[in-house]
Amino acid sequence: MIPVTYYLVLSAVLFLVGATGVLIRRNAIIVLMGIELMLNGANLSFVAFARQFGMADGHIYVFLVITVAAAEVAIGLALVILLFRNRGTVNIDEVRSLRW
Amino acid sequence: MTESFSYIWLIPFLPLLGAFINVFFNRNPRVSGMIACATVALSFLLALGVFFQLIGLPDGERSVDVVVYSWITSGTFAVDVAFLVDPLSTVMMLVVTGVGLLIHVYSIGYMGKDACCVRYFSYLNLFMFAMLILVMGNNFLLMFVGWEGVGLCSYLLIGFWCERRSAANAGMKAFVVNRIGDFAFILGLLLIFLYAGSLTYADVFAADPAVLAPVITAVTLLLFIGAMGKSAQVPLHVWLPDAMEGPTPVSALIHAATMVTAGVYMVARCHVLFAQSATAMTVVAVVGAVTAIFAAYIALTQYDIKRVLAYSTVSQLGYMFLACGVGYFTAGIFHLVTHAFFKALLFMGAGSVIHALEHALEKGKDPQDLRNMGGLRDLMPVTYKSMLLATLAIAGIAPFAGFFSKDLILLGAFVNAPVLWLVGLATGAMTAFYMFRLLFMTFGGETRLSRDETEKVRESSRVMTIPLVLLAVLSTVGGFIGIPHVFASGMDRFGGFLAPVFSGLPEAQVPSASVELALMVLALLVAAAGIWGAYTVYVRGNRVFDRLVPRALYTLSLEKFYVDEIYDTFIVGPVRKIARACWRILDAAIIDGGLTLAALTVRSMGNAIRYTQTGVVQNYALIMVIGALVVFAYITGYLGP
Amino acid sequence: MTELPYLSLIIWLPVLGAVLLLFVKGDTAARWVGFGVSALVLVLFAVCFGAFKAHLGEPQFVERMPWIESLGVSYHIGADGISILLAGITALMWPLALLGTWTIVSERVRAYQVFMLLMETTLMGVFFSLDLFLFFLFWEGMLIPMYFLIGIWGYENSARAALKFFLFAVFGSLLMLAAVITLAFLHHQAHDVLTFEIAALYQLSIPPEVQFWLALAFIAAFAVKVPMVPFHTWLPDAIVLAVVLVKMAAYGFIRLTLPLFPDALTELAPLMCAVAAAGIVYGALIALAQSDIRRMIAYSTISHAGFVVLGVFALNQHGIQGAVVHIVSLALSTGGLFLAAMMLVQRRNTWDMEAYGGLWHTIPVFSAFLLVFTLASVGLPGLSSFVGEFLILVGVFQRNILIAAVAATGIILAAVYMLRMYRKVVFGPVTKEENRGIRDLSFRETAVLACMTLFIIWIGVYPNPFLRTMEASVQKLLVQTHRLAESPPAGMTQVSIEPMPADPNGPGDPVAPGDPAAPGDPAAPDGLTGPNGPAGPDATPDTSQDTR
Amino acid sequence: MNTALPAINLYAVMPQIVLVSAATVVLIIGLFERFRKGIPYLSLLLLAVAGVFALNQLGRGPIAFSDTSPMMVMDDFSLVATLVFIAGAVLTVLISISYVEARSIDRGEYYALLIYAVSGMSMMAASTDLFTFFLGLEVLSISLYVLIGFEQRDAGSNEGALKYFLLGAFASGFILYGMALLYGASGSTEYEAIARTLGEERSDAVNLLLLGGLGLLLVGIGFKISMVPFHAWTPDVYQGAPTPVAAFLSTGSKAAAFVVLIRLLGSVFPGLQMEWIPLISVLAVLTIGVGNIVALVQTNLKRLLAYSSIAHAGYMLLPLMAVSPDSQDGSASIVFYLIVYTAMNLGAFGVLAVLAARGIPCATLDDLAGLGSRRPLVAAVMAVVMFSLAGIPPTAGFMAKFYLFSALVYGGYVELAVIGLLFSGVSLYYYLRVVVCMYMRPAAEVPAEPAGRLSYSGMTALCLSALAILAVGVFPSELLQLAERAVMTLP
Repeated sequence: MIPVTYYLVLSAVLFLVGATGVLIRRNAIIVLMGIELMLNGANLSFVAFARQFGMADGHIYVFLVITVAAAEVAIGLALVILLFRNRGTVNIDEVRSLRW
Repeated sequence: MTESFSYIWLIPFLPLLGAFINVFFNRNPRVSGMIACATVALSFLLALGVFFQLIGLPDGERSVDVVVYSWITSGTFAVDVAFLVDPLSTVMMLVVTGVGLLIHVYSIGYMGKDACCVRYFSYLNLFMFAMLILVMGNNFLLMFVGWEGVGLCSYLLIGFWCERRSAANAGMKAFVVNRIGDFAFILGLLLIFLYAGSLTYADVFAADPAVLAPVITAVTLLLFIGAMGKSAQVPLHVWLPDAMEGPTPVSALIHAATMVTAGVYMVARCHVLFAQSATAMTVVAVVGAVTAIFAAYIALTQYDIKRVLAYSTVSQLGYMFLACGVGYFTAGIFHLVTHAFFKALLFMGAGSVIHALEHALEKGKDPQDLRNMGGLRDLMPVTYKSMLLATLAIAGIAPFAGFFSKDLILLGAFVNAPVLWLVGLATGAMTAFYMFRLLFMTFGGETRLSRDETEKVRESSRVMTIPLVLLAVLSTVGGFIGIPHVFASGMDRFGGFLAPVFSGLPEAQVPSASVELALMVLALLVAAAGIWGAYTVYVRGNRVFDRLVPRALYTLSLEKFYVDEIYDTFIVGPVRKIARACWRILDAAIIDGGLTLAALTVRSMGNAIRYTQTGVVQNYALIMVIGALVVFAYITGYLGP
Repeated sequence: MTELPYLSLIIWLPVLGAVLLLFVKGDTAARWVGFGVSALVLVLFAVCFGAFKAHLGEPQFVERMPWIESLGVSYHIGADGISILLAGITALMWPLALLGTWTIVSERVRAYQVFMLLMETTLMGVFFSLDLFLFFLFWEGMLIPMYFLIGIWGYENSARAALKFFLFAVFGSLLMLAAVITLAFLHHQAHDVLTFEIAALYQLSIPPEVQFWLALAFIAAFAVKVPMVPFHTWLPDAIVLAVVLVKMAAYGFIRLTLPLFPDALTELAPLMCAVAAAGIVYGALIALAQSDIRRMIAYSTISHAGFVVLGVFALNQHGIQGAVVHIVSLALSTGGLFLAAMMLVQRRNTWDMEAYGGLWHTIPVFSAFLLVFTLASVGLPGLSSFVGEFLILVGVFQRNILIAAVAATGIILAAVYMLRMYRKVVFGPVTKEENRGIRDLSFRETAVLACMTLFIIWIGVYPNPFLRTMEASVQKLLVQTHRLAESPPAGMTQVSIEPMPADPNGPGDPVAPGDPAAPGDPAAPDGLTGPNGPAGPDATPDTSQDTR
Repeated sequence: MNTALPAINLYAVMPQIVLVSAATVVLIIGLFERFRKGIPYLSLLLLAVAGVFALNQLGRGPIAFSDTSPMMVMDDFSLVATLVFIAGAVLTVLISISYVEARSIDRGEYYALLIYAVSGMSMMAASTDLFTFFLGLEVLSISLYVLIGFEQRDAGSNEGALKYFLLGAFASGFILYGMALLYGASGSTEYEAIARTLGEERSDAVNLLLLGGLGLLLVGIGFKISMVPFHAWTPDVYQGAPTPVAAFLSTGSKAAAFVVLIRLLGSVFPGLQMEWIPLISVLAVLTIGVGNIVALVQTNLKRLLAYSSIAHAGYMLLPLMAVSPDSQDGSASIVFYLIVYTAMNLGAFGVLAVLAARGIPCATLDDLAGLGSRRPLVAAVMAVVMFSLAGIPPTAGFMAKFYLFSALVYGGYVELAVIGLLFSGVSLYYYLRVVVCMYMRPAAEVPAEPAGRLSYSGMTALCLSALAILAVGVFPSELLQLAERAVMTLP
């Protein structure tokens, strides 16, 4: 059996990869994906722990999180579409009229 | 006891009332003079009443405190508004109200036509009030009230013609120089209070000498500095000559007869204290002698008639301090009285001349310049004669008033400090010289006026000449109140009257009668020499001194030893510079600038942080991640709590 | 108390007036309302003053209500001899000031009246508060009306000046706030009661080093507003109501700093005296260099404020009584001077001394009043300032002769700068044509200035009623101030010459300045120190040291 | 298998249920064009109903949602918080009415989302389980994403929404990950369970998980309350968002996060005080410093208020340190501060919203020049609010600051109190600058502005908040007691 640590490391890697994606990608949609990755990293931890404790609630949480993430993505995509309508771009580093 | 003098508060109060009425209720210039004179006359009468009541008392009881009300009470500090009636204050009251009355009357003639004469008489009355408070108060603080009050009136009256810049400046100079003296005076008072626990004369003077012993020299010297300011002693004399910017009766009243003698009065009043400090006595005597000769020397060459008299006043005040310094307080006060007579007269005579010439001289010619006068003897006979008497008196010619008082002073100096006696003697010669120079240049010789001008010169009106005559009489016979023992034993009524006041002093040494007589003769000879010198130069026109005296000495006298210039360079200028530096450098640049700098620093920090706010969302995320890493690292122990 | 709540009325009436003003239309009506309300306050105050029992020395007309119980704050007001005098001068000055600025303030009149009235409320509140929190509330609340008054009706650069003032003041009072909170906390620690009662806080025994910091915090607040050098640079720009601040801040010193931190004073009092004396000379010197009347008055205020602080920190009866009298007199003399100057500037629209000259003949009445105020500022005996200044010097002299001497030089300098101003403005020939046609004072203006003059002379000639009013209170305060001090403030006696021990009347005994332990005293002061007063075992004032 | 259904008490979540239903009703009715004008008033009514519900429940003792797994609890703390949120929402609705009309975005969803957000906040306040907290947070956040971007055609609004969304979701990631770690450490997401784990002996690994979880939670919550260094979004988003939304954002969402923070740090993590107290104190001082100092140099009003709100978050963080089992003064002072802060900030943004609704320029400080004479009443409200934010008596802001710093001093943190007080002195500069502009600068340079009355509803809200500020400033007792009672039931 694979020890829980492995899952945890994987989840941490997923989280960091997601965060890095958020930091370095210019395209808003890919940034969104990075965020999804981060959430899924956390989900993986939940599942791993739930499995370790032999309890169901971790799994349930993951379902809830997935729902929440879906809602977020829906909003996010809508905002990106509006962004494209308003500015004709989805590059988030060009969105910098509000500053200083 | 107190009840019998309970009316005494009226003496100072009446002139105040006069001032009050004139300020608030009177718009009529003619009436203003009358009100002023009437109130002063009443005061004078009351003072006479006090005098007679006082001689009615036995010697030992001739010192009465009259409390009017409690003025300032704060814990242990308690000062009353209370008056002291004793021979000394009575003499001063009489001089102040008496001479004051004459000058008030004279002023009606002199100032009656001035547009602001209501104001003038209010000031004059106010001055009388302050001066009377000064001499009548029974404690140091009340004296100080009068002290400052006369200073104020002097300021206002010097600056009476304030539209003249010089008058305004002179007034301010007088006040400020006086303030320097007052500063010391206040410190003296504080020191007295700190050690004696009271400011009332009775308490302080009756206190155990040991109480004040540690600070007695400091106290007396501080008080004396105050006196130097008020009585224009070197080096604080500079304000008095400038004070001649005021109307001439003011010069007569304030800057000759009364206010400037306040210092002498104060020293005499505090003789108990001064007598305890040999150092202070020496200082008083030396300053007095130096001032006497110094001012006399300057007076030799001045051309402004009032300035000559002003320096003469300074010099005579020096005499008085000399007397006090050698322990002859009675002599000092005696000279104060006689000086009040003849110096007031001299000023009023000069005023009479100026008044006449003002109307006569062409525009642009200075009516006070001796070089514009001459030969007025016949044109203004009354003025001339009375001034002649006064000049004789001041020169110390027997039997005029000045002779007796000055003689007593010189006697005291001879006994206690022969060097100072020599100085006094020399001063006597100079006094005779410059006074007769003044007389000759004004009245003697040929007139330097044009024909037109001569025709316009008139003798002054009665209201002005009568006071002159009265004072001339006093200058002539005033000395007889204090005839020395040498001539007639027991005839020194003045000394006898004041004796209870100065009874505490050690018996003065008296030289033998022959020595005393020799001294008198010597003094007379010296005075005569001075008169002869003046006669030679100014009547005979012999330019003998031009050859004898080096030019530099003459210039030094003419330029008044450059004292004003020295003060300007070394005191006034630097203070002004320091003030500006304080403002511009310390205040504006360093303190305020420092604050501005601090504010700027904060602002620039703000701007620095502000511009990290780039607007790029990924930068924000980066900041968050860095923050999160730091937080994570810290809290999990990698940054070590 | 079955009587009217006088003090509350005095405090809150102006607020009512301010509310009333919101419904008033028209400038003249607004002026009348403002004046009327402040006059009413004056009348109320007069009634109150008439019923005041000076010999008691404890707060009277006390009102006490719970207010914020969870914080231990109560609405507790009362007046003792010191506060009633300062409140009195405020009550007097307000109608006069409103009357004096009747036409000078010609824009936004209604708002001006509102803020003036609010200001009066806060001032009265400061003087009457017996609860530290309440005190602080009024103290800080004062900033708002003050800020607007300086900012809107000030002179050039006024907005900046107002901001500067506000920041200065707030930094000071925030430090004080921290100290106030700490004090309450300490009380809570010691007695398990959360309270801000000033009387209760007096009884705290605080470790000296803590006292030191707390005292510094309080001093910071007061020093800024007095103002003491070097915290004074806001003043020249925001002079408008400077006199008011002197009053408040000095009151703060007297009421709070002295009795709360007796131990800290051994170190701080000499320092404060030295700074104050330096400030006197410094302010005077700079005043000497000014050609702008307003700035000159400002710096002269700094100099005079130095005297006040000096008197307070002499820590004896003479000094404190002198300081209070001086505050009162400052309100009249400097206030009068400034009011007169404003009247002049209203006519000619410039503060520059050089622009005037020769006014003596064109506007004699004005010149006469200006003279009175000038002389009062100079400290002429017979006018009010002299009494205060002299008593202060008497007090300080017992502490440190050198400092007193330095301070006394301020008297010379005051004469120089004041008379210099007077000479330039009033004396001399008329050099500017504009000055010829200038109007003299109107009846209203004359009345205002005359009223102030009257008080200036009264205090100068017969100050005893004022001194007597506060005597008992000051003595009580001093008992409090010297309660824990085991030895006389050490630094103070260094320079002074040892007075004669032989002299029983000597006021110079530095241990018993102003003899707080006057006969019969020890019993008197305790019973009245408020609810928690006599409770504390260590609360009994240790007066035995005075008889050493 | 004995699977008894857990006994649940629906009553415990009644306010949330009312709020969610209210939002749904508004959403549905908002679909009908003819009711459009009435929607805001309907929202007000329904909010009031929820409020009455909460009020009614106050002081009746805590009611848990379920005995075995509480998830949510209705205690005084959550009720008071809910009331504050509702009050904030009411004021927001009032200032929104004219604003959204003027911007032609007056659609039913706007109000519905607002109420959804409130329900989310209320859920956060009542949560006793990390998961309910997370759900509440997401309900709140998702509503806010939409609300911020509600002006679809406005680039600023869109940009703000995007930034908030990206960073918010990013922060959610942190929170979720932190929750996972805590779950791993204690085997549960319940507060009580976590607290229990903290009370026991624990292995290093568990300890690491706990600490890491706490750290990540702090990051996520720090984002919501704009704690430095997670504050960067604040000015941009406030500037871009529709002004009433910015008002709501700066008060409600921040307050909700604070409420959670109080519960977490005060009741769950006191066992880790040694670790988080230094951290929070440093971050709090940084937050106060950065907020105040940068606000000094701002000229855009909304940005200025944003930095000011950052600074205020810093003040509110301070007393968290003073929270200890035997003294709830710290928590009470935060609650009191939150209430006052809500009134103040809604007032400040409300002024801008009301002015903007009338087309009066009010973007920068210069735009306010002469407002004192142009619009005296609004200017007066603004002045009161500014003095209150600055903490000058007799405003509520002073009382709040006083109480807050008192709690800090009583907790033994005098130095922090002095630092905080000094920075609040700095803050005066920019608050007063607003007042200077309104009253002491002539209006001459301002171009002719649209005439006409300001909206009644908006003015009502403004006057209400100004009066509340003054009233609380003078008579704070009741509110103080409320705040104290609210924290009394906290464990």
